[in-house]
Formats: sequence, C-alpha cells, structure tokens
Amino acid sequence: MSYSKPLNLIIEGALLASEHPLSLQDIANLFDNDKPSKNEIQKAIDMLNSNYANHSFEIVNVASGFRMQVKKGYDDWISKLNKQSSTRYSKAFLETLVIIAYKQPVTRGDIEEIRGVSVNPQIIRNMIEFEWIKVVGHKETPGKPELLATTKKFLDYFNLKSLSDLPPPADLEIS
Amino acid sequence: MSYSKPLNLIIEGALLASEHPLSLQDIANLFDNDKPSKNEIQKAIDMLNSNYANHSFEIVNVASGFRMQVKKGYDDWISKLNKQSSTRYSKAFLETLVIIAYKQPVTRGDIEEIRGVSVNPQIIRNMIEFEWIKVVGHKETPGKPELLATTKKFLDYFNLKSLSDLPPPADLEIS
Amino acid sequence: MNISNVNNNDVSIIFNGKKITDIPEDLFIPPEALRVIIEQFEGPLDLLLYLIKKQNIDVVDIPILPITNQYVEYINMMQQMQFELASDYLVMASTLAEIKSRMLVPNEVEDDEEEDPRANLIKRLMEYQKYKDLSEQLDEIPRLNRDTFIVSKIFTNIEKKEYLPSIDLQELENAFQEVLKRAEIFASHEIQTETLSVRERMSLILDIINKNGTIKFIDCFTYEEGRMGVIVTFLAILELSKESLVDIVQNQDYSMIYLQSLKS
Repeated sequence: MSYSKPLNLIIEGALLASEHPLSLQDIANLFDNDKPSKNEIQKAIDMLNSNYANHSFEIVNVASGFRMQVKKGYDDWISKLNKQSSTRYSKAFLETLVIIAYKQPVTRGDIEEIRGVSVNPQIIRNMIEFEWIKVVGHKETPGKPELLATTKKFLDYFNLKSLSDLPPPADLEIS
Repeated sequence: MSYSKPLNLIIEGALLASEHPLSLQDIANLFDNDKPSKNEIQKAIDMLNSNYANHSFEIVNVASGFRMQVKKGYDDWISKLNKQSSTRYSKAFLETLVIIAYKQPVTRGDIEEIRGVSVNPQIIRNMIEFEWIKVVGHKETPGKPELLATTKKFLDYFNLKSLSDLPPPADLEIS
Repeated sequence: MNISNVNNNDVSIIFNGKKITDIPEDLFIPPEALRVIIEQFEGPLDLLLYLIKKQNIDVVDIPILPITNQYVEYINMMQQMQFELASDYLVMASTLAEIKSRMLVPNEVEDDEEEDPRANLIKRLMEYQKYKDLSEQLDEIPRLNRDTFIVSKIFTNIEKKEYLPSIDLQELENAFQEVLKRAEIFASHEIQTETLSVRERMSLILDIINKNGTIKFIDCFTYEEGRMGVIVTFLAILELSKESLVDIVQNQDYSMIYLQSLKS
C-alpha cells in the first residue's frame, strides 16, 4: 500500500469533510484500488485518536460509523455558535421516546397503555421528522397499527453505538 | 486570562464546530468575560496553524473570517465522499420544497406554520446549495426573516418551463 | 384538602419566575399556579405515582383507600378550577373506586387463588415508573448540540460533483398532496391556477429589486407577454405591496413609478 498521502491523514481529511459518520466500509470505498483493510483503517483511527491528546477534537464511534467530534468540556464556548442548539424535550417526549427505544417495535397503543395517556401525534411526527424513529411495519391486529422503532440516527444523537448502550432498566418487574 | 481550556484549543474547537467562517470578533464573542484581544486570537490561530504540519487540515483566512479547510492534495479520496450522500430525499425535504414552490416568496415561519413542525435548517441549506432556492429578500417583520423562492435551476431540474407548469393546486384539492 | 399542605419535592413549579417549593398552605392557590402543578403530571399514572410517593408508600403495597380518596380529591379540585379533565384521569378514578369497592366487600366465595384486585394497577404503575426513570436517565445522556458537538463538514476546495438524488415530479406531487391533506393551506382562500404565475412573478421582481435596489414600474412588464402577462405582473406587484415586501414610490404626479425594497 502506498498513497501520495499517509493513510491516517486521508482518513482524517475524509472524516472532517464528511457530512455523515463514515463506516469502515465507507472509508475503504474512498480508495479505488489498493484498498486498505478494515483492520488497517481501524488501526489508523486509533493512532489518530492517540495523537489528538493536544487537540480539542476526537474520533468517536457511533451507530452509523466514525465521526469527528469536539471533545467534552468545550460546550461553554461552542454552544454560543449555533443558535438552534441545546434543545429541551418535554417529559412526554422523553417518555414516549424511551418506550419506543426499549420496547421496540411498538404501536401507539402500546405506548398509551404504558403511559396511561393518549399519544400526542405531533410528538410522533417530530420524532419521525428528526429521523429518530421510523415505521418498520404494521401489526396484524384490527386497524393494522404502525410499528415504531428507533433508527441509527437516534443512537448517533445520543452518542451510542447500539441500543444495548442505553442505561439498563431498573428491575422493578414483579412476576 | 485563564479559562478551563487553553485558548488555542477553544478556538480550534469553535472553528471545527462552526458552519460558517468566524471573524476575530466572532471568536472574541464566544467568551462571556475576560474576552481575549484580537491580537491574542490571531496569535493563537498562527500557533495552531504551525502545529498542523502533520494534519490534513489548516485554518484559512477568507473574506468573512477564518475557517478550517482540508489541505490540497486530498481530492482523490474526498471527492468520492459526495457519492455516498443520501440517495433519496426525506419527506421533510420534499414537503418544504413544494411549499416554497407554491407559496413563494415564503419565510421559514410560513413553512413552519403550514407543516406544523420547525424547519430543519440543514434542509434549507441543502436546497440553497443545490441552487434550487434562493433568498430573494427580507420580510419587513420583526427579525426580518429571509424570503425564499425557487430558481430557474429548480425548474430545469423538473423540466418545467415555468412554475405554472407545476400541477395546479386546484386539481389536488381535497374537499 | 390535604394536597395543599404537602411539602412537595418532586415537582418543581415555576410561577411568575419564582420557584415554588412549598405548595401554599391556604387553599387560594392562584389558578395559574395550580395549572402549572397539574401540567407537571404526564397523566393519571404519573399523578398516582406522585400521590403514593408523597406518602412514602411502597408501590407494591398501595393502601387503596387513602390513595383513592386523595386521587378523587385531586381531580375534584381540578374540576373546581374548571380545568378540562382528560378522560384518562376519570378512567383511573373509576378504576381506583372499583378496586376500593372490591376490597371493601368481603369475598364470600373462597377462591383458591385469591387475586389481589390491586395487582394489575400495581403492575401498570411499576411499568410506568420504570419508563419514567429511564426517560430521566435518557435526558442525562450526553446529546448532540447540548453536551457534544460534531465537527461540521469542513470546507474543501474540491469541485463538488453533482450527485443529486433524483426526484420525479410525481414525488413532488405526492408530497404536496400530503401537505394539503394536513394543513389544507389553500382551503381558506380560493386559489386559481394563475396564482402560481403571480407568485413566480413576485419572486422575479423581488429578486431584481434585491439586486438593483429598485425597478421601474414599467420595466416589470414586457410586450411579448401580452394582456395576460400584464395582468399577472400587475397582480404580483399589488400582492408584493400588500404583503409589505416592496414600496411603490412616485416622487410627483405623473412622474416615473418605482418599486423599491422597503429597507432603503
């Protein structure tokens, strides 16, 4: 393998210039021939990260791949940059979201059953718009209600690699 | 001057996280008190740049300020990134686009009112980037919101000679 | 009403910018404050959990009588304050009443497995409690643009090749249908087909004014477009003026009319 630039710098540049997280496969696909192996890419990423000790950013592995992120501790300054930042979500929103995340695939009826109140359709619409949840099918019950599930984008938003990284539910279940 | 993080790393993080170039003033404004002087900021930027020898990016001074940029020589790989961009438009994208097309000139507020959800700024940014829409003025209401309208390029894309070739709303009317 | 003299730590209430930690002793809680208190609850289960916690009761062992009384008191109060009571609250009240009555009436038939009438409610409460806790935890997880920030796509000099995903007109039409269905944007006024070209002309004129600052009124019209074109343009100018998007100015009678942006 030899490129006109070091492999790790190509990866660094690509991650910086990309709008989306890049998977190992995505990164390999940037090379026409002489593709680096996934192992080589992973090693290069590890090396980059270890060189970022004196930098304000790092490469983070989230559900849909690797992305460049500003390290923690800079929010005081950076939150002033983008006005649309730091959204607060209502309790209803968060409760609906966790039920979908932990019980997926679920119908609106399931959510209503747990929360004891009807689901605000606007909340579901917003979540679909954020691409945090999607309709993954229809339940074979009367009315064929939609089955909702979370997406990779939801995990990305919370810096999670998979659903199993979510906090484990306290075991309150009674038999 | 003392912050919980080194000044140059705060600037680095801010430039990386910002969607627009930042002027010296913009950078100074990130600090609530104990604002660094423009001279100090400029020095920090120079220092950062001199440390980027082993990196794929650099800070460049353009008309509207400083921005992070991938260095020359990475085209071969980075040009392939765009290929991976999403192959389908979201519903939010399409709906926003039709509202702009039919109700132009409109503000974001108008779009939000019709769709009932807030407009994703990335969607507007993408449409402007595609040159499908542009800002044709500002409404004389508080905040002077931008007025958005479609362009010739939008019509070209859909093989339309003029907006009146779009399906007339009357045909679509649902009583 | 014992709701009023409870020291309440679960719910934070902001009223008139001040945080109310103790619910006022007297009953004359300003209605706005009470609304805030009630809006704190995400539903009947949430209210019930609050009442149970308030008395330091283990969920598994709900003393149904006092809880039911409190619950009913609470919703009575809501009613007195003329808040719209969600039917969910009433359903819960009747569920509690039912459980209460079943517990009060001694079960004459000897059941092999006597089922505690509270079991189902307890199960629901615990299930809800679980997700309520999780939602609080989810809120703590570092999330984008609040705790962490993605490096935004940095500038590259590289010629952007256009890989626009394709849309066909049909898709646009479908999207439009959908929007219409939801908002019925055009329902309130009658919009004829012409309106579109009027809108297009509005954009065109605005664009010119935006670039040049002004446009002569007569330059908005072209002969080639004929009568229809004149009407469309004229309507567009009127509409622009009506929506306060342009100023129409004439320095003296019979002199040239200009359209200019409102800014200048």
